This record gives sequence, structure tokens and C-alpha cells, in this order.
Amino acid sequence: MPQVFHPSMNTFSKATIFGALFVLIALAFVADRVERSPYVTEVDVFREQPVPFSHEHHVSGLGIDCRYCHTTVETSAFAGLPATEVCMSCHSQIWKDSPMLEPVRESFRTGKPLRWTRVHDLPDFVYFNHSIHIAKGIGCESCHGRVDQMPLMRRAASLQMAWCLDCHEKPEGAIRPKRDVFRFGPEARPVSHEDALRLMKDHGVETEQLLDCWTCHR
Amino acid sequence: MEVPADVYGLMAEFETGDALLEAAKRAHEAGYRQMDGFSPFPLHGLSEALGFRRTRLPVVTLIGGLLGGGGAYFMLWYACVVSYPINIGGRPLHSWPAFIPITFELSVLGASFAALFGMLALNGLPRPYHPVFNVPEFVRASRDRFFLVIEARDPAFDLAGTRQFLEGLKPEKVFEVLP
Amino acid sequence: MSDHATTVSRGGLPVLKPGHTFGSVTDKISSIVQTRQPKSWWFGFAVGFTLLMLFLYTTTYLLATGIGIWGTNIPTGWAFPIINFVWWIGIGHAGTFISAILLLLKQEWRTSINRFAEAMTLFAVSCAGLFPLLHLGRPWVFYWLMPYPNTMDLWPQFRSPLVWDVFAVSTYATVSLLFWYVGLIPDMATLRDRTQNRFAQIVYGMLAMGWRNSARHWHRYQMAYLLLAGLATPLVLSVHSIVGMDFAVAIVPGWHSTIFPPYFVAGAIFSGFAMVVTLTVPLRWLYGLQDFVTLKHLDNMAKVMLATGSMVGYGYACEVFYAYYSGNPFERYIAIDRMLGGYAWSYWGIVICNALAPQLFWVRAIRRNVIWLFVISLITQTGMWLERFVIIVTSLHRDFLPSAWHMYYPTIWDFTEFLGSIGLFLTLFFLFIRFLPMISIFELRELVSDKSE
Amino acid sequence: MSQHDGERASKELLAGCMDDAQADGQTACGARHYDWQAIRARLSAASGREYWRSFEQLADTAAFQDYLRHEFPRQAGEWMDAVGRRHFLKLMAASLGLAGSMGCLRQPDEKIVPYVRQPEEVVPGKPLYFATAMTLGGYATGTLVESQLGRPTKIEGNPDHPASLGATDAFTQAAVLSLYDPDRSQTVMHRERIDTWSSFLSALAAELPALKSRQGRGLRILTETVTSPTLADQLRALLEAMPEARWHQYEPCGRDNVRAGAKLAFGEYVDTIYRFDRADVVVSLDADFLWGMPGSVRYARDFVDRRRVAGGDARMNRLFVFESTPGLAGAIADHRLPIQPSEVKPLARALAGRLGVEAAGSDMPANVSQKLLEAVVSDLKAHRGASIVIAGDGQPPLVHALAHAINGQLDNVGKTIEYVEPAEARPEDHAASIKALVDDMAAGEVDLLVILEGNPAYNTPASLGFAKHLVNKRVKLAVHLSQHYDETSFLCHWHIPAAHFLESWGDARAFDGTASIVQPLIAPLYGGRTAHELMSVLLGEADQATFETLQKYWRKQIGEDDFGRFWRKAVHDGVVPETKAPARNVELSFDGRTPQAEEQIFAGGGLEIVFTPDPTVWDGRFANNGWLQELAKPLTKLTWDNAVYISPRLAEDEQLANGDMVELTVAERKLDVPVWIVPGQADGVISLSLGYGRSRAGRVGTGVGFDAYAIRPTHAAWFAKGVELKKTGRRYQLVVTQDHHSMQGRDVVQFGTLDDFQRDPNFLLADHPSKSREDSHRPFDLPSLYPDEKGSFPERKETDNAWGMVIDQTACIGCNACVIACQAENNTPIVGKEQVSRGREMQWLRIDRYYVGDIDNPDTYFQPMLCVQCENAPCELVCPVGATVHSSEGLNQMVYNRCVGTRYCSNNCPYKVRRFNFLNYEAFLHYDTEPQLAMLRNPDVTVRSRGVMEKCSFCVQRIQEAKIEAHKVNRPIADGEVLTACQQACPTRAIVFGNLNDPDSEVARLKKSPLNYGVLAELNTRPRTTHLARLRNPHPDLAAHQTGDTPSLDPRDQKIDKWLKDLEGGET
Repeated sequence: MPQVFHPSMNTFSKATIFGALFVLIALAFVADRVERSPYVTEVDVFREQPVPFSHEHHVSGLGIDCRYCHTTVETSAFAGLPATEVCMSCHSQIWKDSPMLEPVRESFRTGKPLRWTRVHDLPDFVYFNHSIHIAKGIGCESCHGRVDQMPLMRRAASLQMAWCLDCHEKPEGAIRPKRDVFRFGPEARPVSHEDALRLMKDHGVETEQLLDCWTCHR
Repeated sequence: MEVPADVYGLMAEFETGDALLEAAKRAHEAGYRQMDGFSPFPLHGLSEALGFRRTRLPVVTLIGGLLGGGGAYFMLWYACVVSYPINIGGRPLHSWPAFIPITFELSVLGASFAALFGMLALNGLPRPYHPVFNVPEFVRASRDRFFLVIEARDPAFDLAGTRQFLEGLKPEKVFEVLP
Repeated sequence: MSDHATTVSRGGLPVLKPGHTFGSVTDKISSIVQTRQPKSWWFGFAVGFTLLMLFLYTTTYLLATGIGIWGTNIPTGWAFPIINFVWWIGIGHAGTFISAILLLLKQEWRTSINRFAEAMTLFAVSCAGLFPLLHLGRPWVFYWLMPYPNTMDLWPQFRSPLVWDVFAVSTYATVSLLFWYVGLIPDMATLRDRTQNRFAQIVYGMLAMGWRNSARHWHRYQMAYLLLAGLATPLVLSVHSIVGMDFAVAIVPGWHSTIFPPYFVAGAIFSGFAMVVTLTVPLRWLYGLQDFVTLKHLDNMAKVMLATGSMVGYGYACEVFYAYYSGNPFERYIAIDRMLGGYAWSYWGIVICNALAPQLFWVRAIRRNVIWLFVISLITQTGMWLERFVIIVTSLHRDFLPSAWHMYYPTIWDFTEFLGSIGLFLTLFFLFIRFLPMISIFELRELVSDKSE
Repeated sequence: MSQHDGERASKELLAGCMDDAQADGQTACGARHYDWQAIRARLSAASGREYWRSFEQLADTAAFQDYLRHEFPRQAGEWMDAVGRRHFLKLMAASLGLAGSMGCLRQPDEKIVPYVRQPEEVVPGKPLYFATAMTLGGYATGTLVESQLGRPTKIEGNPDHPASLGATDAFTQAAVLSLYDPDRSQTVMHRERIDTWSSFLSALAAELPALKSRQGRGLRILTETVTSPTLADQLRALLEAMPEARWHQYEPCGRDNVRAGAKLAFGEYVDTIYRFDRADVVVSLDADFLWGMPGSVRYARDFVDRRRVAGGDARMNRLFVFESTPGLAGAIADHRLPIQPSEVKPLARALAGRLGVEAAGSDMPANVSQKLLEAVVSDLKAHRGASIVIAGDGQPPLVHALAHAINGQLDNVGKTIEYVEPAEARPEDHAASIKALVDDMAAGEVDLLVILEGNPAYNTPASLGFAKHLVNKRVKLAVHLSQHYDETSFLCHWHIPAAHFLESWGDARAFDGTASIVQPLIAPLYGGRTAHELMSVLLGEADQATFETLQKYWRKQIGEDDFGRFWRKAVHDGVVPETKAPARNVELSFDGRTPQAEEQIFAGGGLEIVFTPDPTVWDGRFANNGWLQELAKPLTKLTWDNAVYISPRLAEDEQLANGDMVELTVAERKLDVPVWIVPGQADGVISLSLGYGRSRAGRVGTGVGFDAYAIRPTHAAWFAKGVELKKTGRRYQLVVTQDHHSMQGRDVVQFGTLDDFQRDPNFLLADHPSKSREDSHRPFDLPSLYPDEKGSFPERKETDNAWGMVIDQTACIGCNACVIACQAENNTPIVGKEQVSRGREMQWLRIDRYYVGDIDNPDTYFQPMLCVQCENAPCELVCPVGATVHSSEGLNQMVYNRCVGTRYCSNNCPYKVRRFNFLNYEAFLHYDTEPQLAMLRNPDVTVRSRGVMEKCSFCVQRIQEAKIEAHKVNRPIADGEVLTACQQACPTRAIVFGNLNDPDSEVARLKKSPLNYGVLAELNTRPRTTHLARLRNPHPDLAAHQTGDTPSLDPRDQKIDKWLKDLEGGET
């Protein structure tokens, strides 16, 4: 008897061919999505910190300027993280008994530094320089998001190469007047595309070098 | 005359290919259209004898090739000129000579896929189950025997009449094919 | 089709022993798959499998330690892995050549050898495909050579011949596979109809896709087969041309030469046919296929080897002439360095193995003597491997600045990786003859019918 | 490693030691603080080094633990640790590209650790520079050391220092590796067991009273050459306190002959300072003044400045060199003659005689042609007051005396020659001094022997028997202060770890007497002590810090008032003002008779041998420095070994091939050593360099090479006659980085004479019509598939900067400083002898050495070769992933993190300047197991992982730094604002880098020179780095320069060359 299969196999076998095709495409799609998902990029992921420091409170609440703590942001590649004594300059007067701040006081007593968990962490082969971005009028907000609205610090952007390139290709999308670099919110951005282009000229932003590999990798 | 629903058609078994060819011609003259011949190897003139016109497969293949090649060149141009233009060894962004090999390869690839899947699609394959397999003797279709099947859905089909007609072709044997 | 001039060659040798019927050929070929295998099969498989294990062991060590375990160095940045790659891919060509080009040329004698020649192609290409991956410094990112949407916004560098290779080889592998599979469909049906084993029925049945030898199907089938052959023909020429460009595009003296593409294709077909002969001779003997694979086939293959071998020889001559005539000091130096330098043995090796050895095929007696054929085919393959050694290593080890000149010496791991790949090939090939008809059954039936007319 | 890592890590270091960095003015910022209690506790518990690696680890400061973790780049770490590898294997097995692309994307959480109290001067991410000085053989070279948040990472020359002028030699460049050397001694040792400083103090305290009572009889101090004013002061104080004590000096590569020569000529010790910047004719009597002499970095600069023609004014000085073994001076010389050492004396006499020095006598050297001699004499006569005759350090006193006499005769004194107070604290004959010590040791006169640095048990001639007498019972107590637990420490009762000069305070004098303050950049990693501390202990001022000792001394010199200002300035500038040695008026009191002592040196006949300091490990002190061990020796390109150099003729006579082992017999002492055939080696003389065959150097240096001290004679340290050389039949693998010494008639190094140049500046065009001098990196138009701009990159816009480099081959002396500078700047790994033998060395910059002409005395050409940054880069075209592409400023960018490692770029690179990480080379120097080595890394340069290509980047990290600073205020980058590491280190300023778009830049100017050409420019690669043809200034009466390739030693190559020649011949 040459009849090996049940009639239903006809539909089934045809289905499998398209099915296989579909599965492959789906897999590729999912993979791409995952690669860009918070699981990998860690966007909006909160991290355990020794002290639950609130940027929201200190920035919008108390109106402290970024540079008060991140002292070297204008001069160095590294923005700088406040030394314990900086915290203590206020917190030796206010909230000086709050249990939340005990780690800070302890660090100050023992001389053992606080150990924060990095939120914005680039791969080791990427050389990012804060000072030049500040100097060219790229606001903190452009990469770090609305820090003034973050009770706990979290990553606002994927920090993936494609994301960096978007801006290095068209800086006008992020550029702002230098006085607004450390401000947040829509009113801190230049109103029109024309303004942005003007600022590009004023700040002397030359785009084609921004796409050179060695601008970020060495 | 109404067609019996419980029969797919009638099958005649022949010793040689020539017999089948002859039978096919006669059946076609007799006005049968919904029929098919089966041979263990491509039998020349059989499909013509059964009144089969030329296939559209070449066109399908050509389209596949053009899509592959066109797509390839577009990708190359887009990647090198639009997406991320980079100075490579001082060559122009749109260095067309370097784009030819890939374009060619992808044309061939596209065409080949089109040819294979086109053939399968036009042949309605895969189709693991088919009524003709219900005839035990049909196994020899893939060895050394030749078969002619006239389907019941042929307007000229009539169980008795058609059987008589087939007998007239001096086959080895005639079977009823169940759906 | 029924033209007797073609069925009986001038040599008077038949392409098929007379007296065979549809039934007899069908039974003979399918029985190979359906009855138990001879001891020799088990032996061959064991050898292949052992070597395969060696391959896996070397590869594991390689990935764990780095390609530093090989002898590769600066200036000789490429060595064994690329030699093996080119060697294997070259061997692959014969299969496609036989099944596609000979089909278009209506050569009947292709019928009983094209199936396993194509299989050989597939397995050779899969061996070849591994080496470019393994020779990477960081194999785990090999996929960067393919275009796909990524978070880096980067593309492959499409001007690089290596990227052309990726497309050429993968296309070649795919198309060969399709071609091979299309050829297999009717035979799958045959096996489905013959086997009594339920499981086998289902497997072959699925692969046969419900093929039922319908006239209409045959019609489109032949059209598709013809189209694929037509497509595979330029492909077979392009693949090794592009492999040739891997070298020709570079400015390295001894590489930078327009003759490379044709010269590589000729060499590829040359070594490929040698491999087919190497496989045919023992197979027809072990499985008693003398009826189907007659001396006629061997004779023809020998002629092809003679022709292509001579082309290769011509290529060698050209290289020397160009070097002299161009007046380019770097080319001249390499040419002479090949003949007298540290690797002179390899150069004279290829002259003997590839240019001279095949000349023996002018003698009919040698063409039709299986022993001679077998030996020469082995010599040829060695020679073709050496040819790639000469092209790659001697050119690189002494290029432009004398200060950078340095000798290259392979390590034990270079050899194990190479032998291992042969193991992979043998393993695959023995599995193939165990489970699939090594000769196209339906085409044999066609042949029978032609003869019987 | 990214700068983030750098900052993070360093910050933790600082955080770990803030209190101390603030309070303690003694240590430059970034010093570390240890819990000494804990350390001592653990020390007394632990035994054997395997228990711990460093004090940090010992003290378990959390900072250091993370520091290690962070300092490792994840990229490298991923396949450095086994787990990561297995992970990859799984991926491969699955061979899923997708899986691969996602497998390792997620980063582990990382910590970031701020200061507790932030010091003002520190800006994280910005390095600080501190002036200090390094000494070699006692003489100081001023340096500026880069400090990345407390980690010294790179040493540069100090432009204000007379011996440096901003440049350095290879040793100085490599010194920073020695600082972090994990094999350095890390604890006090007592009779091979770990012990503590305190118990050493008590042990010594037990001895001192007795010694004092005996006026110090039995107390012996052994030092190397001492120029440190403070140390000298301490020694003087000690000798005053204990008049019976003795101070001995021994320097294995010292200047006994120079001193004796001066004494012979003038009856007193004076130092000679040469003013090459004023000399038009220089005659070297076996003197390699470009290398290894005190002040030779400065001399090289002065000498070369006098022969730079690229700059336009076509004047050159002329150099005659008579040398026994090829040296740097011989390579750059306008006329070089290889002669046996024994012939130098007659030659000197002959010269002196002809120049009218009565006392000279009329000797006539055998192998020196009249013609040459006449030429030299005439030149000298023609340039009275503007010439220098200089005798080699090794040459016997008489030759020096004759040289002084000649210079006097030519009234060069006061013009090109200055005689000054010796910079040494106490000039004396070291050979005699050490001899006296050994005799007393034998005689049991020595109760307490304190060895301050140095390694006499190894580097004194074996025949002296220092080691033998050191271990005999008669020396009651021997104390050795040294950085390694070396041959000598092993034989002494006590070993005290010494501090590296980057870890300690101190002072030293330069060749011209100028004093420098040595300041530390980091607290001792391994608790090292200084000689000053040890002296204080002997002086009964235990635990007086070096800093105090130092200040006390200088306070005495300067006086209380405004000492503060003086001190800040001296420390900041790196030079102490007004300390240059005062000139001396000397009277020539020299009768020309050969001193008795010298007669025996060259007595008898037979083969002669020359001992030389090694160009890479000096006297052996750098044996454990991987960078220097892997550094190819300038002329032989030999690495990881020393060998006895023989002339081609000797090889022919003795049937010797490279690598054949021979047995040398010098005065009954035997040594088996491999031979290396050196074109230009004088016949009848073989040479062997010191410093190898160490038995206790460390993991890198132990057992490398062959110990020349074993056969070094005591009476004449540098030469011996009557050497027997016997072929043993055994072979030994010697590894060189350049196998082939001829240019194969290729247009690699272009050269000519000053005369040619003056007649027609474009004379080179005649031989090379293919190249236009004017813009030689754009050689000529070629047909192209791309009609626009003949294949150039049409979309390129003109940017402010177009980086380019010019290398002046007339100025290059082949000293290798640039090679090590590059290695230090760019975190380049070393790979070891076996890998080098495979041709896998990693230096980005190599110096090719070519010979032209007669194999017995060829012309030598050096060509620094590095990535020339082609505008039409062949490498870029073939990279399948775009890992190497062109930047808008014309840089050939190599992106490590994109590289997949096909090595196609290297194959297609005509200059073969690309380097590949075939294995995980970071592991070679034990980076993986020795965390402190990671502190050495430049945080601005990625550490490359296994399987990626790397190459010269024009020090892009420096370019970027400068660009960022300039762009912040939108100003152009000034010429000279960006210096590449090689350029900065180069003593002769042979390398010039800058912006081609700035017409006024130095580099743009040099590109216009008619001598400018691109190597292999005929390939249309358009190199951005071009070379200036090498010019010679031969004497009109003598042959200009040789032509024709020096034949290869390999018969096969000779056959090839013959065929080629016939081919060419057949055509013309």
C-alpha cells in the first residue's frame, strides 16, 4: 500500500513550510527587540545604593546646581562624584541624625569611601568626555534625562552606539544655549531648528569629525 | 449523468511508456481533460499528449533573480553612501565595481529560490496524501510501470463508460481510485 | 534524445552496461540503501569519525587558546586555514560542474556520477566554510561579516573581498543544496514506495513531498532542474573567481594578478575531478557499480583532468612570464624566490603534481586503468593543496620591505585541523551513501529507456 | 582599559589613603597608606612569597581588591578567565549568530567610589606631571613623570635638564615598568627567611656600639658610583664619626679608564664635557658617545643639531669613527673603520704625532690607511678649536691622555672641550677599590659589610672571587640593600628591599654636575628603603625619613632664609640652580709613556675580545625588565639573549654559522656562548655584552643569555687578548626581529652626500624619477576606475587638521628610545622569546637596519618604521568589518573593538607595521596574576584583547586630548601642542609630527624639503608619514658612500640575488 500519510498531512506539510519561515523571521525580530530592551540596556532600572540619594529633591527641591557635586564636569572627561565631605558640608547641620545618612557619616568618620553603584556605565573601549560636551552646549538632560524628576537615579538612554551616533550625526537635535546646559525641561531647549543650527555655528560644532571612530574609540 | 462521489477516478496500468503515450493521446481525442499520466521517469511528449501548456516557471525565476540583484545593489548603495558613509582607503563612497560580486551572487540566490519554490508551488507540492496512492499496484509507478488516471470530476467521466474506454486501450489492468 | 551517436562514445565504451531494465537499475541502486552495509563501509566510517573527533578536539583547544597555537605570524598572516579553505572549496566545484554544466552540454555520462559528485560538493563546501570562521582572531563575532540591523548602526565593509566571499560561498552552498535536493525528490519517492519500514516510509515520504511521478510535475520539474543548472553554471565560475579575488585584489606581489580568477577556476575543477575519481574508483568496486559507472566515465573524467591540469600549468607559466615581463622588482623577486627560496620544494612540487602528472592522461591505457587513475588523482589533490601553499605562504613571507621578511613554519595543530576536516568530510560522505541513493535512479531509468529505443 | 576604569580605580587608591596624602607632604599626591600593624602581624605569620603579593593585598584594603577587578578591562577579562571561554565554546557549539550577538551584552554592575576628602590639585581624568631624575651609573637624567591619579604611568625627559633637554634614552623610558615589577623584593629577608625592618634595626644596634668603640674598624660600605650630594654628605659624616671605617665603590660599567686618563694627562681627576654643538669635526677613538656615556642623550642632540640639512642651511659636521665592534656612532659616521682595540693606541699616537704632540712618539697602526689618516689629520688641522677627539670609555688611560693632548694641541679646550670638577662625590679607581675590599674580606678584616644597591656578587669579575669571600665565615654581617632579592642578597645575611627612584626622595648630579632633586610619585609599593635611610641608621639617626635627611643637607647649602622658595623651585623644576660643576684650568703634565699597568692588557697575540655594556640590559640591572629584554639590539636586532659577535671573515675561517655554540677561554676561564655574525665587526676581535646569564633576576630575566662576567678579566675590565674560541658543535636558538639585512636594491632608504645635495638639492629625483619630491606622498597619476581625483576620496572636506609625520634618517641614531616610549605609551604587551621567534613581536614602532656595500665594513642605515597612515590605505580596503577606516583628519583608524581578526589588513600592508594578538599576550608579563602591573597601564589607551589587530595610532589619545582642550575654546591646535610618544622621547628630534594643513608647521616645512620621500610611495599608498633621505658628509679625498647590496649570509638568498642580477644584466 503506497499510501503512507493521512489526508490531513497535506495541509499540515504546507503549513510547516510557511511556519518555518515565520518562526525564523519571528526569532530574528525578537532577538533584535531584546537587544534594545531594558534587560540589556538597563534603561530605567533602579540600582541598590548605599544611600537612597534623591536628585529630584536636591535639584528641583533645593535648586542645587549640578556642578556643586559634579565638580569636574566642565574641565575633565570625568564629571566627578562628590567626596563625602561635600555631603557633610550640609549634612553635618541638617538631617545630621537621620539614620538614612548613617553611611555618609560613617564614611566621614572612618575615612572609608562610600561605594555607589554605577548607573551610567559605558564599555571600557569607549572614551566619553564630559567637558567637551558641556563646552559645546549639550545639556546634561540630553543623555541623563530629567534628573530633576528622578527620586532615584536611573539610566535614561540606552547608551548604545546607535544612540550615540544619532546625536553625533545631528547634534542640532540636542544642542542648547550654554547657559541652559545645566537646566532641565522643555524651556531649556532652543525653540526652533534654525536656532539650533545657529548655536552649532556659535559653539563651533564640526560634525564630520564626530563620526570618526577614534573620536570615541582609541 | 451524475458523478459517483465515492470514486476519485479510474486508473489504467501500462507495460511501456509508448503504450501510455498512445493511451493519453486517445483519451485526449476522446475528450477527456481532467486526467494525468504517471511514469517512473520524465516521459517525453506525455504532458503535451495530455494537453498541458508550457509552464510559467521561467518568469517566476526571472522575477526572483531581479528582486535578489536589485535588493542587493540597493542595500550596498544604502549602506555605503547613506547609512554610514566612511572613507575606506580613499575610495569613493559609491564604488560600484566593488558592488558587482555581491549583486551577482544575490541575483543567483534569489532566482534559485524562486525556481525551487515556484516549481513546488505550481506542482501543488508538498502533497504527501494523494488518492492515486490508494491503488496498491501504484508503487510500481516509481519503478517500471506507467499509469493513466482519468478523474471523476472530468465532465466526460462516467464510471462504466470510462472503464470501457480504458479497457479499450489494452492496459495491463484498470483500477478504481478511491478518494 | 534517442541519438545513438551520444549513447555510444567514439571510444566505443558504453555509459551503461547493456541489458539493464527499469526494474533492475531501480532495485540495484536502492538496495544499497536498503540492505546492510559491507564491512568496508564500517571501516571507512570509523576512520572518518576518528578524524572528526581530532577535528573537534583541535577546534576546542583553538577556541580556548587563540589562533596562536597555529604557526601563522606576521608577515604570513594567512596560512593553513586559508589554504584548506581554498582547497576544499575548489574540490567542491567538480560536483556542480558535472551536474550543471554537463547537463546543459547534454553529456549522458554525467548521469551515474552527478549525484555523489554533488554530495561531495556539499560536504567539501561545508568543510571549506568552517575554516574562514576558525581562522578569525575572534570567531564568536563572525556574524559581523553579514549585514543585519544592529545597535551599532554598522555594516560590513562591502568593498572587502572577504565579504564577497561570505556571499559567494553561502550562495554556492545554498544553491548546491537546492539543486541536490531537487534531484533527490523522485528518488525519495522511489525509496518511499519500496521500503517496508514504517519509519523510513515517513521520512522518505516527507522528503519526497508526495511526489507521484505525474506527467505535469515531471514537466515543471525538468524546467526547474534546467533553470537551476543554468543558474549554477555561472555560479560555479563566480565562486572560485571571487576566492581568486581574495588574493588578486590585494597588492601583495604574487597575488596581485588578473589571471587569478580563471586560473583558480581551472585549478578548482581540476582538483574537484581528482576527488571524484578518488571516490569513484573504490565505490564502484565496493558496491559493484561497474555497470553504471563504466570505464567510459573514468576515461572522460581523466580527459577533463588533462585539460584543466594543462590550464593550471599554463597558469604557472603565465605567472613567471608576467613577473619577468612586468619588470616589477617585487613580482620578479617572488617568482625567483619560489623557485630557489626556502619553499622551493613546494613550487617544484606543484609543477610536478599539477602540470606534469596529468600529462600521463594522453595515454589511453592510463586513462582507463583504475589504479593509475586513483594514484594520479591523489597526486593531483596533494599538488593542488601545495599550490595554495605556494600562492599564500611564499607570496607573504617575502613582500615589499626586506626588513619584514620572515619564514613561516606550521605547528602540529595546523596539521590536526586539516586532517580533522578530512574526517568531517569522510563522515558526512559515508552517512550519505548509507542513507541516500548515490546514483540518481530516475535518470538511470531515463537512460535505460533511451538505450532500449 | 577605559579612563573610567582608570579614574575609578585610582580614586579608590586615593580614597584608601586620603588622610596620608593630605597630611604627609613627603609623598607626592597619590601615595598609599598601609595598616603597618596588620602587615607586620601577617608578615611574622606568613613565610614565603607565595602567600601574598603586595602590601596592599597584605593589608586587605578593600580599595585594592576592587582596584584589581576594575583595572582589568572586561573585554580582555572575558576570555582571560576560563569560565568566559567555556561560555564562548557553548556559543560556538550552538553556532548561533543570534545567541552570539546577545550572549554577552549585559554588563555586570560596577562600583564607583569617590574620595572622602578631595585634594585640591587632583582632577580625576587629568594626569599630573612631576619633575624627578633617574640615574644610570650614578649620573642623573632629568625627567617629567606622568601621574594618573597617583599611578606613575609614563616618563618623559625634562626640557630644563642639561642631560635631557626633554629627551630620554630607552632605559629611562622602561624604568616605569621596573617600578611595578612584581618580582621586586617585597620584604626584609634574614638568611633566606622573611623578617622585619625592626628586627633588622635591633640586629644592627647590637653591632654598632662595638664598631664605634673600634673607630669603625671592620665597617665597610660598598656603593656604586655616588653623585648624590646628600648621600656623599652622609658617608662623609660616617667616616668622620668612624675614621677606621671604609667606603668602597664599584660600578661594573664604570669609568675607571676615563678617570685614570684624566689623571695621567693632568695629574688630577677632572670630568670632560664635550660641546658637540660647537664641533665641526669629530674623531672617535672607539667611543660610542651617542649612547651609554654620561650625558650621551644631550651629546646626541648637540651632535645631530650640527648635521641637520633638511631645515635648509646645508652644513654638516663630519664624524670619523674607529671602532672595534659596531656601535651607534659607527652607524651614523661619515667614515668608519673597524679596528682592533689594541690598534687604537698606536692610532692615537699616530694622530697625536702628526698633529704635533711631541710626547706622542711615532707609532703606526697596521690596518689604517695613510690616506684615511691624512684625511683625518687635515680635517682636524682645518678645524682647530672646532673639533673633538674623543676616546672610548673602555680604552686604556693612555688613549684618553693622548686624546686630551690632541684636543689641547688643537686648542679645542674651552671651546669644544670643557674640564670641570668631577660630578662624582669621590672619584677613585673602582677596580682597585673593590679589589681592596675583597682582599680585606679574605683577610677577615670585614665585620659589617653594608652594600648599598648594586649586585657585586654577580657583576664583579668571577676571577675576583667576591661571592666566594662574601660567603666565607669571616665576613660577620653582610647587609644588602637592593630592589630585587638577587645574587648578592642571597649571599648576604640581611636583605633590605630598596625603593625605586619613583618611590623615594633623593638627589643626584648630571654629567655636568647639575644637581636634581629626586621626588617620589607614589609611596613605596613594597616598603622599599633608600640608601639614605640605611646611612641614617648607621649614623645612629634611625627612623629619620629620607625627606628630612635631604632637606637637612640642602638647608645647610642654601641657608635658612627663603629655603622654602628654593626648595619648591628646585623640586618643581627638577634642577637645582647654580649647581653646574665649576670649570677647571688644567695643565697637561703627560710624558707620553705607557703606564706599566697597561702594558699587559694587550700583551701577547691571538684573538681579542671586547666586553660592552648591553644596549638593552646595561650591566644586568635591567635583566628583569620585559620591555628591554624584548627590545631588539640596535645593530644586530637580537632579542632575549646576548651572543658573542664575530666578523664575517672569522666565521668563514672557523666555519661558524649564527647560533653555533663556541667555548671561549679567557685567562683559563671558560664560557660557552653562541656566536652571531656581525657585518662590520673588526677582524681578529670578538665582542660580548655584559648583563646576561642572571641566576636570580626574576621571572623575566633569570637564565636569559650568557654571563660575560664569568670570563671578564679583573686587570682590564674591557679588553682581553689571547682569547681561544673553540667550536663545540652544539647549536642554540638566537632570535632576531629582522632576518634580512639588505635592501635588495629596493628604494627603501634613499641616501646621498652633502656634496650631491649642495650641487643639486633635487639630486635624488635623478635616481627616482617616479617620485615628485615636492609632495612625495602623492607620487603620480594612475589610471583609475574612479574618474574623479584619480581614486582619491572625493567626498573628503578640508578639515582644520591633517596629521602627518616626517622622519629624518640623517638624524636617527637608532637608539631605540622611541620604541620603548611607544610601548610605554600604548600599553603594548611583550610576548617572549618563543613568540618573537615566530615573528609575533608587538612593538608598533620598529627600527629597521639595512647594510649597504662591503660585508666586512658596510654602511649602516637606520629606518624607523611605523604605520605611515596611508591616504589610500590598502589595509582599509580589505577589512571585511570596517575595523580599520580613515578619519576626517587623515588618520588610519584601527578600531580594536570592531576587529574580528582576519589579518587580511596585515597581509595587504606593504610596510608590515600591523601587529596581531595571536594569543592573550597580557598574560605573558603575568598581568593576569600580578595586579600591580595593571597600574602601569595608560588609562587613555584600550588594552587589546586576544585576536585583534593593532598598530601605531599617531598617539591618537594625545591628539584627542589636545583637540578637546582646543575645541572647548574654539581655537586651533598650535604646532608642537601634540607630541607623539616617539617624537617626545627622541634624543635627536628625528621625528616631527604635526598638522599638514598649517603651512607654518615644522612638519609642513619638512615635507617641502627636496630630501622628503615616501617609502614605497610607488604603490600609490600616499603615506602621511614620509622620510628624509640620509645624507653623509664624506671627506672629499675619501670614497663618498658605498653602493650595492651587502650579500646575504644565506647561500639560498645569494643564489636568488645572482639570478636577479643576471636578469637585470640581460636587459641592459
